[in-house]
Amino acid sequence: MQRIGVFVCHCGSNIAATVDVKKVAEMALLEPGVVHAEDYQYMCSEAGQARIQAAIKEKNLTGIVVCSCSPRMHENTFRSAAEKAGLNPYMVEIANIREHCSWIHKDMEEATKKAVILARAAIAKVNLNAPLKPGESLVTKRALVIGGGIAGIQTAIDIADAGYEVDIVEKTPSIGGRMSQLDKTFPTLDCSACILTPKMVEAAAHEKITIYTYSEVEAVSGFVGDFTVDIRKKARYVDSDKCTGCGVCQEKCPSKKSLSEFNRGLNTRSAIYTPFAQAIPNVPVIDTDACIKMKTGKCGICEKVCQAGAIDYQQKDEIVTQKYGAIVVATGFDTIKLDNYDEYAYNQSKDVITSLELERVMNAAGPTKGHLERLSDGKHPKEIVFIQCVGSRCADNRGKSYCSKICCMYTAKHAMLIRDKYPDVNVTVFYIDVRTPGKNFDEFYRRAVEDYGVNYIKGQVGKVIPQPDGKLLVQGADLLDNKQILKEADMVVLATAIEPNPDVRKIATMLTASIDTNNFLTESHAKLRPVESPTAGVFLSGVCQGPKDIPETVAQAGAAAVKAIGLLAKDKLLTNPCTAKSDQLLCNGCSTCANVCPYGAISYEDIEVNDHGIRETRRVAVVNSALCQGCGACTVTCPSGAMDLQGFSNRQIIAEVDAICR
Amino acid sequence: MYKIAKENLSALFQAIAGEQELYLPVNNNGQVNFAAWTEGADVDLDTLKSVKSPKDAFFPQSENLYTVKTEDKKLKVEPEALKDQDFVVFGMKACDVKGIEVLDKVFLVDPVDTFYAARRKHGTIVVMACHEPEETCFCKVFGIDCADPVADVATWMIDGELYWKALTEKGEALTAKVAGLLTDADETKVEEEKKAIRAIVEKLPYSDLSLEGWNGDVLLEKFNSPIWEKLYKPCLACGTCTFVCPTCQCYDIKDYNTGSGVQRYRCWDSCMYSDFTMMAHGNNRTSQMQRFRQRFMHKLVYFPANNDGMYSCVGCGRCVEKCPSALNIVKVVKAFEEQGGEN
Amino acid sequence: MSIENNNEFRPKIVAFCCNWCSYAGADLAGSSRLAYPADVKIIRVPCSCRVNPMFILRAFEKGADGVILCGCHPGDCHYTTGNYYARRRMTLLFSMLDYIGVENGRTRVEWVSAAEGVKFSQTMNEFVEKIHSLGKNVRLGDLRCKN
Amino acid sequence: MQELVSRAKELLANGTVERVLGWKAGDLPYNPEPAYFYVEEDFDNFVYNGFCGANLSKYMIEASKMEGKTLVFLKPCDTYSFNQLIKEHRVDREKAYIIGVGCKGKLDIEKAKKAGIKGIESVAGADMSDACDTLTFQTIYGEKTCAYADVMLERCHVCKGKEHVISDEVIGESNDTKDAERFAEVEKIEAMSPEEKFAFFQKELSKCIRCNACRNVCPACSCRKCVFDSTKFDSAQKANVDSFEEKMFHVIRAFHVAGRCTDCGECSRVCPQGIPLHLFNRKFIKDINEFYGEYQAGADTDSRGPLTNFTFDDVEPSIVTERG
Repeated sequence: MQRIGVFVCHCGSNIAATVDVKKVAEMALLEPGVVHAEDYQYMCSEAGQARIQAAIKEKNLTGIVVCSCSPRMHENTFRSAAEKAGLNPYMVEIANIREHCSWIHKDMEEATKKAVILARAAIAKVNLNAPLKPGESLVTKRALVIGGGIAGIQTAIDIADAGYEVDIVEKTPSIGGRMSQLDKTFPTLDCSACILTPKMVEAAAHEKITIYTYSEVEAVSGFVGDFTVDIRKKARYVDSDKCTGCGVCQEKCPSKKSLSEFNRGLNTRSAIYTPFAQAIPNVPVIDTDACIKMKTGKCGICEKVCQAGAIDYQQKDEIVTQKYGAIVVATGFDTIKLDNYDEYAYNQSKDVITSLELERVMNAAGPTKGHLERLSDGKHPKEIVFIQCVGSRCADNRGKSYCSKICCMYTAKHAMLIRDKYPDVNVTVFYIDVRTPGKNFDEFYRRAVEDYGVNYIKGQVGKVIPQPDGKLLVQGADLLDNKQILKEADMVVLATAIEPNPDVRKIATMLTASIDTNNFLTESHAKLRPVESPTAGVFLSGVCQGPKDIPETVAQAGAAAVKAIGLLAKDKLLTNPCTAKSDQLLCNGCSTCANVCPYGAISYEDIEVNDHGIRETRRVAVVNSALCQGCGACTVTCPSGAMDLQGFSNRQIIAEVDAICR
Repeated sequence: MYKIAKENLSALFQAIAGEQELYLPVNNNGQVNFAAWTEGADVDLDTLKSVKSPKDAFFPQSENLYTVKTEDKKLKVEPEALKDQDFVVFGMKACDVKGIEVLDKVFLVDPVDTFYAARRKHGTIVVMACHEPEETCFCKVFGIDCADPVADVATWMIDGELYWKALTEKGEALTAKVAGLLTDADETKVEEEKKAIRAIVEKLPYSDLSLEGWNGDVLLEKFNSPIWEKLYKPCLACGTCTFVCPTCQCYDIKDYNTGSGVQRYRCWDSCMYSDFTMMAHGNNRTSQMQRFRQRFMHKLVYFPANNDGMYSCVGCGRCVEKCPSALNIVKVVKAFEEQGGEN
Repeated sequence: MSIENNNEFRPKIVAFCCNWCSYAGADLAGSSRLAYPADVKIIRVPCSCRVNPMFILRAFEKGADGVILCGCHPGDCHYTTGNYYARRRMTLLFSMLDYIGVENGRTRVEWVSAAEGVKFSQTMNEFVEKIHSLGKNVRLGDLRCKN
Repeated sequence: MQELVSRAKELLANGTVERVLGWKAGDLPYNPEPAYFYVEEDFDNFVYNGFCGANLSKYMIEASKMEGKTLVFLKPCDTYSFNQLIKEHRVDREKAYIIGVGCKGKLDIEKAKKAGIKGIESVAGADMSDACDTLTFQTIYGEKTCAYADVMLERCHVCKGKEHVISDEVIGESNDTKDAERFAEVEKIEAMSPEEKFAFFQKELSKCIRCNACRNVCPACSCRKCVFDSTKFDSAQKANVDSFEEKMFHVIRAFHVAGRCTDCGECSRVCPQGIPLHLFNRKFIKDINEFYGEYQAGADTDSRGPLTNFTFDDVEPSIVTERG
């Protein structure tokens, strides 16, 4: 039987003016388990807390109820007061007789009656409370960043600068990501490579950063502070330690017909290749699908020409297992496939390209060496049409429902750059809306229209029809003038929607991080915890969480880093003790609870049980209290009632219900 | 010997119910069970067996024992009043009556169960002969004559007339109360009916069931038989057999929290349930085989061993009809018979 | 609402509120002094998904006249998905109660954010009024609790 | 039936299975019981006919704990239960050799008895080799016949079909016995006024004797310890003392199996008081279908059940009130 003390707060006149606090204390004394009740002006004051502590000691209280303001205000105050007096903080319950009673009722008798019932419910609950102790788990002081684009690089540098080890895992042969494919960046028009490359070098040179390129996360286990990750380092067939990055192998490689991923398939590369000149690491990989030696066993030219003797055809994939305290996902994006958009003739004409392809065309290191030309015939275009929102803001399910956010601005950038370099080229942009909510964004767009004479037409393009003469007939509508437009263009550029990297689904599953219907990773709270995944210890950086431009990505990368640093700075984690717990003798092992757990906190183990003399091996649910956040979804879904939530147990809630209804 | 025409029965029931409570077989949504008579009740005397036996007239499925009320921090205990009004149970069958005899052996011996004793004292039983016994009946095995049942009043339904014969003082008293509705009758037709019923009973498939060898002397031999391990397998551990049985007498005592106190009540329990006789340390029977064995050992071995050979089965056949897995006491007895040579 | 008339029906109403949104919404209603009848008593739960249908039946068993469950708006759950499960469970439970003849106004789910003090108060006022119009709960209680 | 026996003997003999789970002839013409068969002689009283209604899936929970494989005979509707049990990790697929057996509709002897057939000595017309259109009873009180369909279990009138959703092999033909709409009864109740609904269920449920047969036969109710037997929930009751409890029991039970119930109809088959318990489960199934899209529990072994799933735009609970 508990020995419960009840403390009724006047809160000055906030409570006492409407609730007869003496009566509440008097009635509380009649409840089972209550051995002490008193009222006081301000329970939360030093003096009030001292009274509580004195009563705990003098009367050997095993639990207390404070009838006061909302637990959201002072639950922690009273918990720590109780703890200082030697009482387990989870033996404290609050009856909210201010916000839920005195402040909303005028009649003293009525408010007092209600306060008595609220106190009774809290007493009924505390009668069933059990001391709870936060668990502790050690933190591995190392972070993993999945994805080596600008988001991943920035997060890694920030974490490393704080003094923690960071590993970057990048799927492709080089870090750099999408940003390395861009030519210029809005709204300042500075060269993408010029600002990215130093970051890449910084990351590579940082003593705290280890970069695993051409590698993928294979398996993740563990939980916040203590993840264990298997990283598959795919065989490069080039020894990174020996390679000097001279590039002779690429020059001499006879197999040069593979489409360049980096240049979006607009030109070709050799079978042994680095994706681009500034690649980090500057160590090539052998594409086994294209390599003649790999396919036929004959050739071996690269091996012969390599002075460093770095070529190793026998190299095997390698699994690196590493422990981490925090994981940041920075898997980025790709443009959507345009198979559903036949009307824009993307697959029919080489001169219909995506914006990202245009970036490569405009880039001096790109397939046209930076000359604006039609990819079909190499001719200089005179008339370019940009089509906005291709696959974005799509009402049907051909494309994406969301706004890709960056297209308005990069189209303005493209238009401006073209008009600047080639004043003879006419640029027309078909748009639904122009969205420019960013620092200097609208000014930038207005310059495109006003200073550079870009022709913006509000309206959608219905069809792009390749003409026999190689021109492209664009059928569109001008909604402002309410007329149909037919325009002959030499090139059409599609502002293609972006979507999360398709691999993110696999990664999210491994991390048990939740993912939305568009494959964006879900943040823990849309407003208040935008860089944290609901899975503790997993943070989100860049476009994997939602469409973003570069400055936003970098800002979020920094934010994610700070969150990770905050975690790594701790030696131990205290875990919320109000977690779910499975009664192994009742558990059916049916897996229903794991299905609804948003944190992946429930796993199953085959354990030996002794159920009243029946010894058998049973599959039972085990809750990892470091991962469990205490929502209780599992407790309701459990058919046998094996799963219960500590601090909000079935019996406790039922006791409150009973107390209120009696 | 009296008689009354079937169409006048409702007048008879009304007359009895005017003075005291009357329980009789009533059809509720297609199922016949004993229930208190009310005006317009769909009384069904043609269905041979009520789903539940009428034992709840004397030993209800659940009944309050006492109530505890909280007043401030004090407790007030209010015992439940004992039955102090007379009542009539009409339409029980010979086997049901025998079932009450079995219950008497449990509840009326020292320490007497006062709740049960009060009901027995105030209850008058009107028994009916079984006009058309069924293939699931085996009362004959227990020496019961369903053609000539014995209780306070015995009745026979013959060609639309109910023949009525008081056999005890209670029966005489009840007869006196409704005498105005009864007319004199001779016993010829009743004797013919008895013969006819007995002839049918002879033909019933279970009537030749032998209980030879079932008594207290064979306790360990039966208990340790490997047959149980085979027999129990289909058992679902439900309580159907127990709850339809006229002789099962186990109950559990529980408290119900009313918010302002506690009601202590007892309710039927079933030895088939996994939490039967659950104690602080657990159960003394941990497997369904053990629980299954308990039920039949109790009926056919332990009970007769303690009650001068009286089995606590009366052959009503309700478990035969209702077991979801088609298990029953007859199959158990037969299984032992078949394996007899091997044991 | 007056309590002068002692014979007036005063319903017992249990409100389950999730800790993160609706309980805070109720707090806001309080600090904004937005009155609603004292018949409503709030039980704090971590999330709407913690509310077992058994709790709701239990409340009715013990004499409640109405039960309301408040949680974060869909999409805003502190635990990301809890209220989605709660929504399905409650939809099915309420439908079943309706099916067995319990007046369907006795149960309700409302999504109330921490900023919606006004909505919380309005919802409670409406709900109490609804229970008043339905009268005492006689179909889903245990008689033993009624004396 | 002979084919079933010879195939079972073969699989026993060649060591594929350790035991066979089937039905054993009873001591009356209509009460076969689920039974294990271990050796050739055991099959002397093997039976498979219209009275073998019992769904053997649930027995496989125990059989999964035994050494080696168990051959189990499953009717088309039973296979849904088996699949659902796989999904819930309650049975081990590797421990089962499933022979899907044909089904021509299963019988409810109670229906024959209710029609006045008593003193039954033998029944003809219920074997799998029969056409299964007429039943002939030899009784102490003379010969009686009735239409097969009139004695069929409720579930067979709304049969889910002849397909076995899981099996290692299939033996025997099935009849299409569906002659009623699955949700017709539910719709009828839905159309009632609240007062009528209340009266309807009050009347039906007042018959309940809490024998737990419905629960214990239910393949979805496979909890090691039911919440109603556990003191943890403060819900443990052994008898209905008050009309509330029977409602509580049946509503909670239906809720616990909602989204998991395959509508196998065992609960209604075994209820000694003839309570149409399937009306609870089927109401949930109907609601789930209407609110969240068609779902058949046990149709597969890996999809998410409707109560462990959601979409962002699910209907709100207020739909219940709005529906009127």
